[in-house]
Amino acid sequence: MATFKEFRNNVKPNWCPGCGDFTVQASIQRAAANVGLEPENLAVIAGIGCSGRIAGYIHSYGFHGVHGRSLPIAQGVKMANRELTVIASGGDGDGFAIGMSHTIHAMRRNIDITYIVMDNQIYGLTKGQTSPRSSAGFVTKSTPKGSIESAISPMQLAISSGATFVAQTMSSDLKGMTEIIEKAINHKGFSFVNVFSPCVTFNKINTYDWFKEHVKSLSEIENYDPTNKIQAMRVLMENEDLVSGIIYQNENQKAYEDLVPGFKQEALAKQDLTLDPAQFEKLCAEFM
Amino acid sequence: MATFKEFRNNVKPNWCPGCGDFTVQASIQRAAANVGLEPENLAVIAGIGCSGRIAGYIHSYGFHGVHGRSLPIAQGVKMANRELTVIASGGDGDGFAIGMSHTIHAMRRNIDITYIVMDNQIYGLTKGQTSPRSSAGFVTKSTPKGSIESAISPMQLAISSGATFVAQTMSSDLKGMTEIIEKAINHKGFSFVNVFSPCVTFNKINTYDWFKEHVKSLSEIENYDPTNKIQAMRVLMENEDLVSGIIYQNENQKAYEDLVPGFKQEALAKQDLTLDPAQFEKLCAEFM
Amino acid sequence: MISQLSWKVGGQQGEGIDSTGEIFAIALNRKGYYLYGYRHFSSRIKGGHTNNKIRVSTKPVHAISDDLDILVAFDQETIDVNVHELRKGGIVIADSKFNPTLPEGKDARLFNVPFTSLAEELGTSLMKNMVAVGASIAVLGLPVDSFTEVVTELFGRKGQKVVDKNMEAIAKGAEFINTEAGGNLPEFQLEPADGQKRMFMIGNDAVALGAVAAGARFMPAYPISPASEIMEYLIKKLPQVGGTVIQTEDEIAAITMAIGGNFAGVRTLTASAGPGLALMMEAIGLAGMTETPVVIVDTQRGGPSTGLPTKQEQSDLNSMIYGTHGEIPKIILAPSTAEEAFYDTIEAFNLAEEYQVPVILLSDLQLALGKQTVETLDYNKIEIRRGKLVDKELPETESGLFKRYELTEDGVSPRVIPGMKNGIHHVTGVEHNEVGRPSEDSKNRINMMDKRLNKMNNLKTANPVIINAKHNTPDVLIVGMGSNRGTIEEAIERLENDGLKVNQLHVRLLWPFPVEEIKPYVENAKTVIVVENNATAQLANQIKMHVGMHDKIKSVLKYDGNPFLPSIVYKECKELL
Amino acid sequence: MISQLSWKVGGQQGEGIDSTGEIFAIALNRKGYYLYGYRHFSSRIKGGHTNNKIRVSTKPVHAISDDLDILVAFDQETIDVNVHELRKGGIVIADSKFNPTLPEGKDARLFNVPFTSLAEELGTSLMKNMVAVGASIAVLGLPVDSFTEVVTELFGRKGQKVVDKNMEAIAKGAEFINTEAGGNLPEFQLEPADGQKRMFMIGNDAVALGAVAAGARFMPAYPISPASEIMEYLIKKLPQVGGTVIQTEDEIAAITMAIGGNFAGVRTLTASAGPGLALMMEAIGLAGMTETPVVIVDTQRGGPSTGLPTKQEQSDLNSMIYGTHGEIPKIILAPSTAEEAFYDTIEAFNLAEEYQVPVILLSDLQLALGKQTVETLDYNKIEIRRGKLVDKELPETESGLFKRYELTEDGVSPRVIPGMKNGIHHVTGVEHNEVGRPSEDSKNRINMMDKRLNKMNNLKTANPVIINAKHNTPDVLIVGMGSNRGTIEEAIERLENDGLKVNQLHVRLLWPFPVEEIKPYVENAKTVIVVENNATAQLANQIKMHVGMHDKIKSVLKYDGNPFLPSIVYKECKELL
Ligand SMILES: Cc1ncc(C[n+]2csc(CCOP(=O)(O)OP(=O)(O)O)c2C)c(N)n1
Ligand SMILES: Cc1ncc(C[n+]2csc(CCOP(=O)(O)OP(=O)(O)O)c2C)c(N)n1
Ligand code: SF4
Ligand code: SF4
Ligand SMILES: [Mg+2]
Ligand SMILES: [Mg+2]
Repeated sequence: MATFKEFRNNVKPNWCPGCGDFTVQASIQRAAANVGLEPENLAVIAGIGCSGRIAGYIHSYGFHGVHGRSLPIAQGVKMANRELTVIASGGDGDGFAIGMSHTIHAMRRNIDITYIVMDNQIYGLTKGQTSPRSSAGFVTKSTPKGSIESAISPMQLAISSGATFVAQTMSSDLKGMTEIIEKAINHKGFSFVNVFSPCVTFNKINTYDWFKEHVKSLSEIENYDPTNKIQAMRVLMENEDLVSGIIYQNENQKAYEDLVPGFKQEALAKQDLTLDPAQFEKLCAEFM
Repeated sequence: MATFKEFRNNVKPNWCPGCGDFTVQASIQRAAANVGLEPENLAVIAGIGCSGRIAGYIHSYGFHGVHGRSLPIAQGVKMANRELTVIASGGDGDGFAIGMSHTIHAMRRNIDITYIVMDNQIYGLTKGQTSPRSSAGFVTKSTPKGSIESAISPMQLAISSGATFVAQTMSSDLKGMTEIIEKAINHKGFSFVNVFSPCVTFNKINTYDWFKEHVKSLSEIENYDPTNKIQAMRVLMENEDLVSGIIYQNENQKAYEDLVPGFKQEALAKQDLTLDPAQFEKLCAEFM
Repeated sequence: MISQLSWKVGGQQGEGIDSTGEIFAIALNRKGYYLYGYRHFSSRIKGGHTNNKIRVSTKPVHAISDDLDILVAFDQETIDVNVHELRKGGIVIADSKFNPTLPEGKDARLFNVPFTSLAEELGTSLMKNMVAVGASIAVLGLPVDSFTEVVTELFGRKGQKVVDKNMEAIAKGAEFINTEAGGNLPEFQLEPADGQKRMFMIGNDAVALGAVAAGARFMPAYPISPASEIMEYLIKKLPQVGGTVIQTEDEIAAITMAIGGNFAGVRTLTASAGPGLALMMEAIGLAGMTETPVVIVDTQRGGPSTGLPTKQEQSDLNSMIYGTHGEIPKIILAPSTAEEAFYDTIEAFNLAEEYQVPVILLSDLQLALGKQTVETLDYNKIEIRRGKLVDKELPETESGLFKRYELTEDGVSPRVIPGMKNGIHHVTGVEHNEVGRPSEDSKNRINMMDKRLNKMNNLKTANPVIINAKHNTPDVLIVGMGSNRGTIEEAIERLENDGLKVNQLHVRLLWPFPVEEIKPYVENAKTVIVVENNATAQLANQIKMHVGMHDKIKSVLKYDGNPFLPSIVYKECKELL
Repeated sequence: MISQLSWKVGGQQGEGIDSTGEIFAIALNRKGYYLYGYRHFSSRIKGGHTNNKIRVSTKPVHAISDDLDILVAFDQETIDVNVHELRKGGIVIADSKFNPTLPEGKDARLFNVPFTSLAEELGTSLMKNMVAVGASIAVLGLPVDSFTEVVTELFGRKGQKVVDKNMEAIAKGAEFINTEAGGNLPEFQLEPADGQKRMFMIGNDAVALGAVAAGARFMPAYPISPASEIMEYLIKKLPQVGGTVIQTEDEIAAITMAIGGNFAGVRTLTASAGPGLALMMEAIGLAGMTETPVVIVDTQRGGPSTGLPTKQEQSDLNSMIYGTHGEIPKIILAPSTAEEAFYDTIEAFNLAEEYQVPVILLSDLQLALGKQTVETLDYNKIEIRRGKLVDKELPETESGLFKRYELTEDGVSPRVIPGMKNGIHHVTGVEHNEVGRPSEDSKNRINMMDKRLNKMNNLKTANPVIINAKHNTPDVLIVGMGSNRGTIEEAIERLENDGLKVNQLHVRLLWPFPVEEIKPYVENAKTVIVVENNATAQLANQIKMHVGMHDKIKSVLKYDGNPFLPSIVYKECKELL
């Protein structure tokens, strides 16, 4: 069984020193090892952004696609080879601005992949514009007088979209984050993990300290029941989404692949391409 | 003041006899008259689909755009001329599949337009494929063994997206629908009205009768308070979204236009294009 | 006795016009006639004139006929709109219910058949289509029981009684004509066909069947006219071979999911039309840059924008060649018949994997939806070539990294599918080095650009152009693409009858543009006429760009939404000569 | 005394390299020198080598120089990577902290300046950039107080103390060099400049300022390199003129919102680069079909896909001409300098409204981000032409409908803005008739296609090509586009010095392709060389397609991510001649 070191490659990330994304990477590597994966059975599909570079920093199959499309690519990979563990990952702009529709639809489709967003409330790679996660009033390069739109709530949107695993964590909490990512990987169906991963260069508001101060762990809420959707919504609304932990999980919903009529357990990619001659004849005969 | 007849033109809709969209059209015409509009001050921006044809059936300025993009076009129109009343409209595929991201972002942006979806739980114009609103198990041309994805909830998504006016109604209820559309038009900020508008040709499940049987009016719920977000969510979840009425409204949030620094009440389109020479010189001097 | 004729049925959309044509055609197909169909319809669900024109012949046909022998009309509009096509002495069979009239002076015979009332007598007016079919077949002098098989297949599951009723309706229609005509109509008697079983299908079916035969097992797609049938066929058939279709949220999801599927080793396609293809441009660039095979079908329709979604056009050529920003290798194949569409789809998957590039299968509405006879497809001609796909175990490397973008002589690098030990690699749409890491190094950049673009220099595919060059020094070379081949062929026959020496060249491989294959034919022709369904002479301009000889290149263009007819091509060529 | 020199500063990204160059350049700009800058940087935020090369001259310059006179290095990598550019006898000014060394045998003078420690002595190592500036200026023999103004502007709001400290740092750097050099360095003494005030700006600034001057008041856009500065400038300035910017959820929202804004009568633009433009293709088709004016800026960068986002390329030409499915009228303008970019942006808005079409302003990374001197912009040259926009009250019509798509001789129809009484109309991306109702009628279709496409036949804009044709029968015509103009000019000077007769033609209007303007120059040249930053000779192919004469058309291509230098153009042209 592979150790987390085997998920490392020799590439030095080009993230700024102190960037929150470093621990997200470490956490994925640890979780992958902890759940017993081999590097060749993991595929990491990333978006474009500082965060999107993560696919190149993990020793696994990697696909660094186009901006906002990590989820459809990842779903395609999983459908083609359900024996792989597929992790999609990217920034908050990638997933909640240009990729928002895919995010909602991946959630409702419920293919068994894990989606990890490095949510820094800003556009890092393009040098500090507002993101859909920037709070109202937030001053960025593109909102010099403060943002006049309110931040979206990935957690509430996920639950409203029918997601079956919805969690939030902080990149400063390597241990907690790793545990959540492990559970996300093990969840059968689409799992969504939003990570507060500070951009130390462009976001001087939502810093490590800010999150430590503002984010409440669900473990602090007595009898919190992650299978209770209404409660989950209420807690999110009451806490302005600033909670960490597994917010909602539905283990009763089958993954998409398990609902596809006639879809085999064996990877589609491994199945024979050639069509049986008798079957071909039958298909042709239907047009005669 | 214009009567609703003045919002009629001489174009015969090419909808199938009995299509739910007829009354939506009538309702918009009535609401427009009731709130005191003149035809030239209304712009109807529609998507592509059977529903999308509505822009051509109302005597007002109309824009029949491309599939899924009625909302950004409508927002552009409103920003350019805030003196116009702008209604965006289209199908459930248009707004919740290809246009989903725009829908979410228009809601959070909160520009003062009204968005009316003709939700028939199917793709009409392309002849009967599944839509994001089709229920699990629903048999369509593209899901001959029944859909294996669950329907999205426009209402829950809207509330989660920060929408400030969220309502649902049925095309069979001309009066109720008209009242809601009037309120939607009068709401300052983005207003969203989802109309159950049966496709009599391709959807043999979600018929007029089906909706009459399944949809509960919020007026039946005692003390329902549309300003209570958590309650709204709960009611939606408990009723699997099958409710009608104004589900949520927040009148305290200013519309986007009112938050833009220095944005005048006068339509941008009416303002002078020429730049003051002194101002030009000042702008140039900044580069010297 | 005649060897071919043309029949058309028309009425209001949603009234079963299509199925009337369908039943009529299938019965004739079963008898061994060759058929070629054309549907005129609108972008709405119910209402509006629609018609279905079917050419029937004892020999292969691949063109809509200029004129019409028999017109079946369910309303007066059908007569008004279509009667001009009716040849002298042609027949109109119309429902007596609407008191049909022919325009004054029209040399045609009108049969007033009580479609509706005969059907109602049998229980339901729905069967009026069957009455019309019966009337038609009586004109041709074919026996009513030609339909027993088709009708049984169609209505069998509703019980024998329904079958019988429908057969009765056909018989009533036939009987009515026989009585009315008082004996058979010699000019309409079709020579017997060869009785051979042949397929009868639309181009979209052929593409979809080709995909199944090619080993495609996954299709993410978004509905759009006139591509949806490909998806709808595969929705039914892929599960039978272990695969599946996902109806995605939009075309961007469709193409990127398809890229994911191919990256992970499954032959995955998507299909759409102009607006969808326009949305896919960024992702097609990603496929080109990451060297991920992917097959994309573009069923062209009237553009620009939403344009004329139910009309014929070939105006996406430019955007398919050039639509992606930056420069990628890419292959575009345009079949001209349903039969070619089947084989070309298979070839598209092979080329995609051999060259590791996106392949666009460029269809057009007439090919996509026009139903035509296809000679039996040959199982033995189905070949699967996966190129440099590594299927053996790989040795361990020191770096642990697989050179997915190894610089090789032909530019194609070995390709490994995720899941394989020692094959681990990273692909990215950012410029990258041999192991797939982002690189801004200028030498590497040049190497990688050259590698990718040069792959196309070695492209090998059978018949990049289809040539019929009888003459060494022809008066004219007529060039075309897509579904226009058969129409051009018939026009050429007429031109040759006028004493002109005409060569034909049909471009099947549209990109990389087969300059060397085209050049000699352009050179030896006095005039070159390029026939295409668009307004800006896109194909002609490719020849100008790549081959030159501008002065002799002329264009016959059609962009009114209708397909070419042989007579139009003939006439416009004549005018240019 | 010299009349021009080239200076470069390099170090790690995020270390203030840019601002070092900035301060140095602004001070020289204020003295009246002409400047032309080039930034080398990577697609990452911190780390990685970056440099900023600035050419300083007493005369206008529009090209990066081949070599380098002075290199300022903050790390050894800067020396290693750039020293090859340094001319014989050039100077390296390096931070002594990293023990800089020159490659053996390099004929250059190294000044080891304690940037960091001198700065630290003053309180913070952050000021090492100022020390470097001071050292640089001492080499040039310019007084330290040239910087007082700039430094005051930059740091004034932090208090006089900070200003003083920074000035002190500059003085220390200068002093160090003066001592070290022991007297001035004659070869580096710049002739005095004319002291004229001129603008110093990047192309993106010029476009943005042009938009404000053109009356654009709304911009929906999505960030992307190298376009973001346009949006960022307008975010600051549009509110001052009543307008605003919306950062949209993606580029599709940006372009469709821009279409909405223009439909409603506000001059609205959006800006992006390759990937964003690819996503806009469907909507650009909508603008073409609905005849809605819209201005779209494409700041080209290295493609395909994400490609080389911080590198120079001109590879979007094809996709800008042809990227949309179907066929629309469209205009593409490519300015070559920041000054042209300003005026061309205004012209873009005028043409968009006059012809009611999408206009693409095609920029490229070097123009977009390279900072250059611009002669004072002329307010009186700002002209606003809105074409057939109806601004008077309209009469009531019987139908109540306004003929938005009235068939007119020039194809352009009167246009009304929503809100106007009696102007009510419907626009649609579906084919439509004169009042904007969907129509499938084939005659109407042809009329409408012809109307739209023919609008471009009458296009009038000043200087579709920029010509410098000294010779009647030149040995060679060099053709280029975009930011390469100045570089080609310098190469031509050298070719002429070699005795060759060289004409220059720079294509400013790239679409509709100005065939008639180009043809005579191609005809009278023995050889035509097309210089462009891409791999597939896109501009050359346009000439081949439209003008012909393939045999004499040759290409000089560069697609390694770096801009051309005069020496490269010179050398490669020589090789082809
Ligand atoms: C289609 C497209 N549009 C825009 C861009 C430019 N771009 C690159 S990354 C990015 C957003 C970065 O923000 P986020 O997704 O939050 O990632 P982060 O850098 O913050 O990790 C943008 C707009 C692009 N590459 N492609
Ligand atoms: C980019 C693009 N993709 C696909 C289509 C084809 N198309 C037209 S309408 C439609 C969906 C119709 O469904 P809906 O939006 O629910 O409208 P309805 O017809 O049901 O009113 C589709 C897929 C298109 N016109 N453009
Ligand atoms: S800019 Fe921000 S998000 Fe990007 S690498 Fe630096 S710290 Fe991380
Ligand atoms: S197909 Fe359905 S949605 Fe479309 S017009 Fe007919 S009934 Fe209405
Ligand atoms: Mg971010
Ligand atoms: Mg619908």
